[in-house]
Amino acid sequence: MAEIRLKNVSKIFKDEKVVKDIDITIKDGSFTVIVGPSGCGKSTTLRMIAGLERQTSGEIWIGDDCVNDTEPGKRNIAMVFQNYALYPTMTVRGNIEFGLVNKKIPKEEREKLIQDISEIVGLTEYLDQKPQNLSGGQRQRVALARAMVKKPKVFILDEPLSNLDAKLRGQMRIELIQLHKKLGTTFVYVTHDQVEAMSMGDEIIVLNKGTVQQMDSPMNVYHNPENVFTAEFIGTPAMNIFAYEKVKKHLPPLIGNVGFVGFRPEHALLERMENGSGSMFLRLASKIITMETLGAETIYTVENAAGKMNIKSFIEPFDNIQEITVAIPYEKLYYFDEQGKRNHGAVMERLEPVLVGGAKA
Amino acid sequence: MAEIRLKNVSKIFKDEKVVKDIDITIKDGSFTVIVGPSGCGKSTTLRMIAGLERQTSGEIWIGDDCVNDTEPGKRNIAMVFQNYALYPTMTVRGNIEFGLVNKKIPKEEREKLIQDISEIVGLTEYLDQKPQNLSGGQRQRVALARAMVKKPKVFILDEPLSNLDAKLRGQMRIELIQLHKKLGTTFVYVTHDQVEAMSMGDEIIVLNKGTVQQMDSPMNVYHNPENVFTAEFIGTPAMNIFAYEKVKKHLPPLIGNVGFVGFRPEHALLERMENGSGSMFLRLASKIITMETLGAETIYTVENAAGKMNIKSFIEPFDNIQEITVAIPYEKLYYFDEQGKRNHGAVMERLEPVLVGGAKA
Amino acid sequence: MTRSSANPMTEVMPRPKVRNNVRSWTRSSVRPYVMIAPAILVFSLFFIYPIGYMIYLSVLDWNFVSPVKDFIGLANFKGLFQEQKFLEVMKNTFMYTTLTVSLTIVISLLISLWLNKQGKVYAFVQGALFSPHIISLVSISMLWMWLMDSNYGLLNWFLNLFGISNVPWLTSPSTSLLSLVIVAVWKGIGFNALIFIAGLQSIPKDIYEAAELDGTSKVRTFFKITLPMLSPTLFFLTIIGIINSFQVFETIAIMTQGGPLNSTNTFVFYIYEYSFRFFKIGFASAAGVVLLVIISLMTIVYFNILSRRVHYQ
Amino acid sequence: ACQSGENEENNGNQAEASDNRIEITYWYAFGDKIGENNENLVKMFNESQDKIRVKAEFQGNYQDLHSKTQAAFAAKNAPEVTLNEIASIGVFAKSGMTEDLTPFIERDKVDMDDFIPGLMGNSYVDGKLYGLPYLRSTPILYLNATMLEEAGLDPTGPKNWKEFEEYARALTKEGERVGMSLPVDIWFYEGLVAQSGGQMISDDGKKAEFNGPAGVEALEFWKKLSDEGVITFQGGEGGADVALQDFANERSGMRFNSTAGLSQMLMLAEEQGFELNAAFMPANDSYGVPTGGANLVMTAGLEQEKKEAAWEFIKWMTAKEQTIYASSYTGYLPSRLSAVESDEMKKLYEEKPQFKVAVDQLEYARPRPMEQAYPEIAMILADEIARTMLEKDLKPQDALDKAAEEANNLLN
Amino acid sequence: MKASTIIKVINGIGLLLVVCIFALPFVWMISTSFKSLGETLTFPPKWIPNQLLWENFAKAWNSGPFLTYITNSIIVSISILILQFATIIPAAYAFARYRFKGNRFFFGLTMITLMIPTQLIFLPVYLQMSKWGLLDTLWALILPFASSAFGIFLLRQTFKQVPEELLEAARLDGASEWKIIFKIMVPMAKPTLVTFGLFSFITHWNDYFWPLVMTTSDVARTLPLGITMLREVEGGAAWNIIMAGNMMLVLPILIVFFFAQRQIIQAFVYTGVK
Ligand SMILES: Nc1ncnc2c1ncn2[C@@H]1O[C@H](COP(=O)(O)OP(=O)(O)OP(=O)(O)O)[C@@H](O)[C@H]1O
Ligand SMILES: Nc1ncnc2c1ncn2[C@@H]1O[C@H](COP(=O)(O)OP(=O)(O)OP(=O)(O)O)[C@@H](O)[C@H]1O
Ligand SMILES: [Mg+2]
Ligand SMILES: [Mg+2]
Repeated sequence: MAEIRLKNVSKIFKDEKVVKDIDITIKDGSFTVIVGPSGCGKSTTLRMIAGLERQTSGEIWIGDDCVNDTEPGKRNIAMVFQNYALYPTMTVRGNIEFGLVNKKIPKEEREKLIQDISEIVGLTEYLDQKPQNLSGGQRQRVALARAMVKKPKVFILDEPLSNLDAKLRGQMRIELIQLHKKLGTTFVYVTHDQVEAMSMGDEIIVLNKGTVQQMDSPMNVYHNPENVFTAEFIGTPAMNIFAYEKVKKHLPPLIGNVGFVGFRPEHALLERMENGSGSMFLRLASKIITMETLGAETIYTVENAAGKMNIKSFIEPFDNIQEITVAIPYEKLYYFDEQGKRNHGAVMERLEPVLVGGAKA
Repeated sequence: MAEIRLKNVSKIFKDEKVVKDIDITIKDGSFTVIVGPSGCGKSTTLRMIAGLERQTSGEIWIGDDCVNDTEPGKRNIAMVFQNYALYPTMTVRGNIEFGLVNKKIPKEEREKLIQDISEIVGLTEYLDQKPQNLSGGQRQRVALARAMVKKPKVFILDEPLSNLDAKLRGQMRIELIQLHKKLGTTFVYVTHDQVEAMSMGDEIIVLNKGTVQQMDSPMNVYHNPENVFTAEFIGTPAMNIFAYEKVKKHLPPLIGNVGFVGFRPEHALLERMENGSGSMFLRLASKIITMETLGAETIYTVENAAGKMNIKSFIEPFDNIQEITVAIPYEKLYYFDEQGKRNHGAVMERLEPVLVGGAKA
Repeated sequence: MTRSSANPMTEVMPRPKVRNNVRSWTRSSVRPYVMIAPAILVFSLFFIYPIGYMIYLSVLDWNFVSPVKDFIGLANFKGLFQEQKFLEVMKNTFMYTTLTVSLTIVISLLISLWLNKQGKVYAFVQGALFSPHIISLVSISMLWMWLMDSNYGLLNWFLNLFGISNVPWLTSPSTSLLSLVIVAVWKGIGFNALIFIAGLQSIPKDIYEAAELDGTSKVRTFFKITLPMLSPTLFFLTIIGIINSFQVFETIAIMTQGGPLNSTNTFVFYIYEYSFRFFKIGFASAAGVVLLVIISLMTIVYFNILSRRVHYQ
Repeated sequence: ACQSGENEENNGNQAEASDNRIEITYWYAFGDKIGENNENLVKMFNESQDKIRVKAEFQGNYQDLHSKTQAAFAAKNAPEVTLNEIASIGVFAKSGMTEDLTPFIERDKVDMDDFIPGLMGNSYVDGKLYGLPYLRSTPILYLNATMLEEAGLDPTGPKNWKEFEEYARALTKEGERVGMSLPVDIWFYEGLVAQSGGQMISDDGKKAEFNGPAGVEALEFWKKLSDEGVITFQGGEGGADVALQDFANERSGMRFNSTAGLSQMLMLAEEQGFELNAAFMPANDSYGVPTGGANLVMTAGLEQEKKEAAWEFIKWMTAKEQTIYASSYTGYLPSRLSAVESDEMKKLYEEKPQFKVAVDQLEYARPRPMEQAYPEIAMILADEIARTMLEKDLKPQDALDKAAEEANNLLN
Repeated sequence: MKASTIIKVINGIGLLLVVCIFALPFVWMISTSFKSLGETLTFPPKWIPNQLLWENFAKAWNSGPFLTYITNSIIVSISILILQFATIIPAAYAFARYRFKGNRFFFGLTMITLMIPTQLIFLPVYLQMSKWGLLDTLWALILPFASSAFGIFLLRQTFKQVPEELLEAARLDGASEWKIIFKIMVPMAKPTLVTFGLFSFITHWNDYFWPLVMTTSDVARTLPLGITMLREVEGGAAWNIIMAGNMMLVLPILIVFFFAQRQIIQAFVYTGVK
């Protein structure tokens, strides 16, 4: 168990700086999720922590040691790969045992460790199978067992569930959460999947183009994004963000530098044309373009003065209606400056200053 | 454009009957989605329609023709494969052109068709690239273009989006819906993905072990499942279903043969212990086991007399509360008989007969 | 956990670790050389050095045993290209190579398309097909020499059954090279077919299905899908075939000795004959150098084509 | 490494290992009977005295043997004693790989007159003796006596070219059999040239003479018969095998072949049920044949001790008794007159008179050319002869002139 | 229905024909090895000998120290195999997995040796061997083939296909490079290694030229030399004996092959010879 600190870590591939002066501390025992678009440097960051890639500059600390010059095998880190990277020629037992043998742990102790671990992950009866005879979920468990058995200080997981189908993914997600609780080890977890990020992490790191956009708890990242990137990246459908210019006339004057305004799809109300009145709402006359009904919820794509936007509604879908008014409560609006940075200080002039932004956390 | 009819179609592989007397009509111009667990015969059904596999018995009609003995190339069907099945040795242009050359369409016309199609799918600038130099989404588009350019009567798509990442999948989903609208051709679409099935199809066919469980509109399949299988299969988290026995004492007596009772996770209300009163609700005292916060919604896993169940809530998550009451409105309960078949006639004895089941469609 | 407490720790970092690391770094940069060293040593000692020696000999006039070694510059090369026989040898080598490689590849490709099926019968036939490959060229040469006997060979006996008169096979300059080609093709088909079958099996099935849905005829599917998909295999076999054909020796030494009328004399045999029957080491070495140049050119072309033209998944 | 007891019967050379005998190596060509003969003789030699031990080693055919001797000489580990196919004696001697034996002959007063003179032609280079005849042969004419009789011919065979022509014609039945089936073999051609009174290469070794009248006459004779279809030439490496098969299957009535094959031919004839006769190659102006086989030679540059040992061995191998042994074991010619007259040989000749023919024919034996370039010339010439047979319009004179031109280039 | 049976029959006949074309010569070889000398010369040829002359085999066997030949053949082929594995595995790994200065150069060098006929280089090697006193020993037959360019080529392709994650997983498991090679890479390349092993074994088991040149006595001679010796007779070849000898050469390898055939196809499916 250990804290991980990256101090001004950068990585240059050829001429391209893919990780830019990252400076973060991953708390001991936390479940930290790294998210970000493809190619933003998530894997590279993980691989530098694991020692599979050497950082171009900066320092990496695990617990009290600077591991800059420590071989991967000596860092006391276990990694679970996207496609499991199981040794196909070894049995499940062999896979789990391999790291232990390298550590020169005596046979009896190994046996015991394997026994314990395979009970935990429910693989006891498959110990003598080859990985290719196992299902996706079972392989995933082997990968976990292989990582766990080494009792590492840090677990690193790079999109470990992305190759599983939806059902299994849900199941494994829960197992991983429970595993983390049980072990109390630091987990660093990369994913593409919103739901995974939100539901699993204590802490989310949003990465873009090699720089950290925000590092915070899931709720804060969702409700209190620090910039347009995070706001748009987290949440499905994404937060609707539009130029302030386009809605200026529908809003009371604002104090502060505001370039963009946003709101979450689920915070808007849809009203039939007629009853478009009442204050404290940003009201936009809109046209419904498409409507996706997903059982419990319906997602509308609408078009209005501010452009296209998604609205999420939990009420029965409207059929046959085209014209509609979208109403967003003022307190659910987010303000960003021209650079896309959140402007926490922006307030509406004519009202008593309220805390803008929907977040309470 | 054409209607597809399967008349008593079966398929036996070796000794196993993987498709069992399927008897369905896929409407002309519809977007029909086939869903079902892995190995239930989805691909086999599609492949029989396409002619890549011959049915063991039964007849397949496309439009007014029985195509039992028609070669795949002559059925006027285009197929998009899961892993695209692009010809890796040909350029994008070559891939799109290939079918046209087989049809002996003159060069000039081909050129024009390719030009048009590649504009539609946005591939114009990649026409001279090889598929392996394209991204997943672009490859997918090439596969679509190749299918579209033949102007087929029927489009068959076998999990065409499953290899794409979440973002791209969402985008392609919308593109496909629009494409279907534009072309008006019959689409038969296989997917594993709930969201795809619900949002894209006009019609959903739920398949299990080679038999059709239900064929209906997405809303009906969701709100009005015909049996336990469909009810559990459609919706995430799945409908909560439990033995009638376990909740019998919490419910007014029922008329009709009821084996199982179910409700959708989002239809339950969570109440603090104290205010557990009021009628017309099935109330179960429960313990919260896990809680997944997903931004706009929270999913609770609770345990109570009926077993474990998932509850979906759109209100702010409760923190630090363990004991809770789950309340499900009577009209949101679904009843099934012992065989798992929906019992539409089951009513509560002491109440005026209401239309049971939440569905209105 | 503040920054100020972290900085001193960096400074206290024990140095030995770093030194240890420097050593491991050097080890890792030397490691690939250590790994290739044994192989490269063997190649240098037994292939590269002899080649150098051969180049040295090619500018001498030497009979191999006499103490007199006259340096004569490029005279050997000049002599070589003035010699009718050498030109014939070049021609024979190219003819033999072209015919052998193309016939082997075409026939084995067709056969592999046919035999690319599962089942015991097919496994057996594939095995039978491959069996000539595992048998010593010495045995094969003896066997075929005898099968191709123009009067008493099984082959002519068989042709006679169909009313075809005797073919002179190895005994006439017009058929001798072709006869050697037949032997080489016969021997090579199994190996080639086996690799083609492997290649065919690695082509994804759904591509064929896509083509079927595109209404593609069998022939067109073959030329437009199968063949391009097989291009790496095709290329591999071509290059291996060319190498082997250039090196043909045993069949010639045993079956024809380069005759009749020099019609089956090829590079390697010619070189061997000149150095050991006619004691013209310098001359033979010059021919060896010419062969080496051709081979090197082929190697370069091979790598360039490989990296450019051939399709790889 | 891994010697097993298996080969003790073949190798007499691994007896008591650590005495102070002088070890020398002897390389020979050919296996089967010939190989056995070599091994047996060496064993006998090793047992006959206690100063020298010879190791006999098989090296393939003559070509292999020569190549390897040459390589071994360059690597300075050549065997002390080896065989030179007689046409190669000159090459080896002139390039300094073999030792002049003259001093030993003179010192030990070896009776050179006892060697059959016909066999000695190829033993001298520039007047010095470089080898002593060992397993030697000549081509002879094999006859299917049964067939000859059926055709109303004298089973003792044709005596001269004219008769040969008649025989060939008489034996030929179109599509069924021919008079003679033979490979394109310079050895036989050398015979025909000799019979016509010519020679292959001029005495000074500087000029080809086979395109002179004798050579042309020989080739014209062959071409005439070949064109007429009464003799057929078998091209290619397998030609000799085909000729043999033709003869065995009675598809030809006559055959030129080495005396070395006589035992095998007798066996075959018996199995095929015909009587085999042997005769001189027919005469033109006179009889005349080349000889074949190999001479024993000593490699050059040996230490004195080894030299002596090698000489002892060569002397012993070519002595009368051993000649008799080798001749009767292999069917090769005895090389000494005294051997021919010995009782053992006489007895053999009585039983199998065919063997005598070859010995008698030696009276007309000619040396083979020994120029360094001769192997190459022989090949060129063989090609031209084969071409003459194939191309109807090619004049023998032109073909031979062409070959001679190339040969002259090589000779100078 | 009928058309398909006809096709089946034609297919069957075709298969039979293929087997005949490729296997009949061996049947012929077997048949001949039992014939008498006269029978080998008869025309038209006989398929079944009048009587089975087992003594042909005895004769072939007794014509030389065949036990020595066989032992030598086995020692040479197997030693070459072992040495080749020992040298090509690390080399192929380095070529496939490391970037180092001269990578392309050394690989090019390796590929050139693939194309050099042994006839071109044996002379200097012979002289070297002689200098080292290794002529006429098994070393002279083994050492020059202690590595194989073809093997490195094939194996490199296979190693390249092993996903990088696997190696990283092993590194994180604390495995050394050598351990990675022998515990991860080699087992994964097993079909390729088996195939290469078989080819190498066939090549050196059958090799005629090299042993002919490098050996001068039976001590170090191999089976093919023993067999050709049967043919080197001035008078005329005895085909029955020769074929009997060849049978000894061919049979072991034929047996090995029939067991390894599946593996070979697999190996090429995996490497795709890419
Ligand atoms: N070994 C390498 N050599 C050169 N560039 C590399 C290498 N590895 C990664 N990159 C580049 O570095 C950038 C970041 O890659 P990285 O794999 O960290 O992205 P990622 O965030 O993990 O993306 P994904 O979500 O697709 O896995 C990419 O642009 C990639 O092309
Ligand atoms: N060619 C075949 N030979 C034998 N069995 C087959 C073949 N193709 C499919 N099957 C079997 O038929 C059943 C149905 O397969 P099918 O591919 O139609 O399932 P699916 O619903 O498409 O599954 P998935 O969602 O995994 O793609 C499976 O049990 C499968 O093993
Ligand atoms: Mg990544
Ligand atoms: Mg499927």
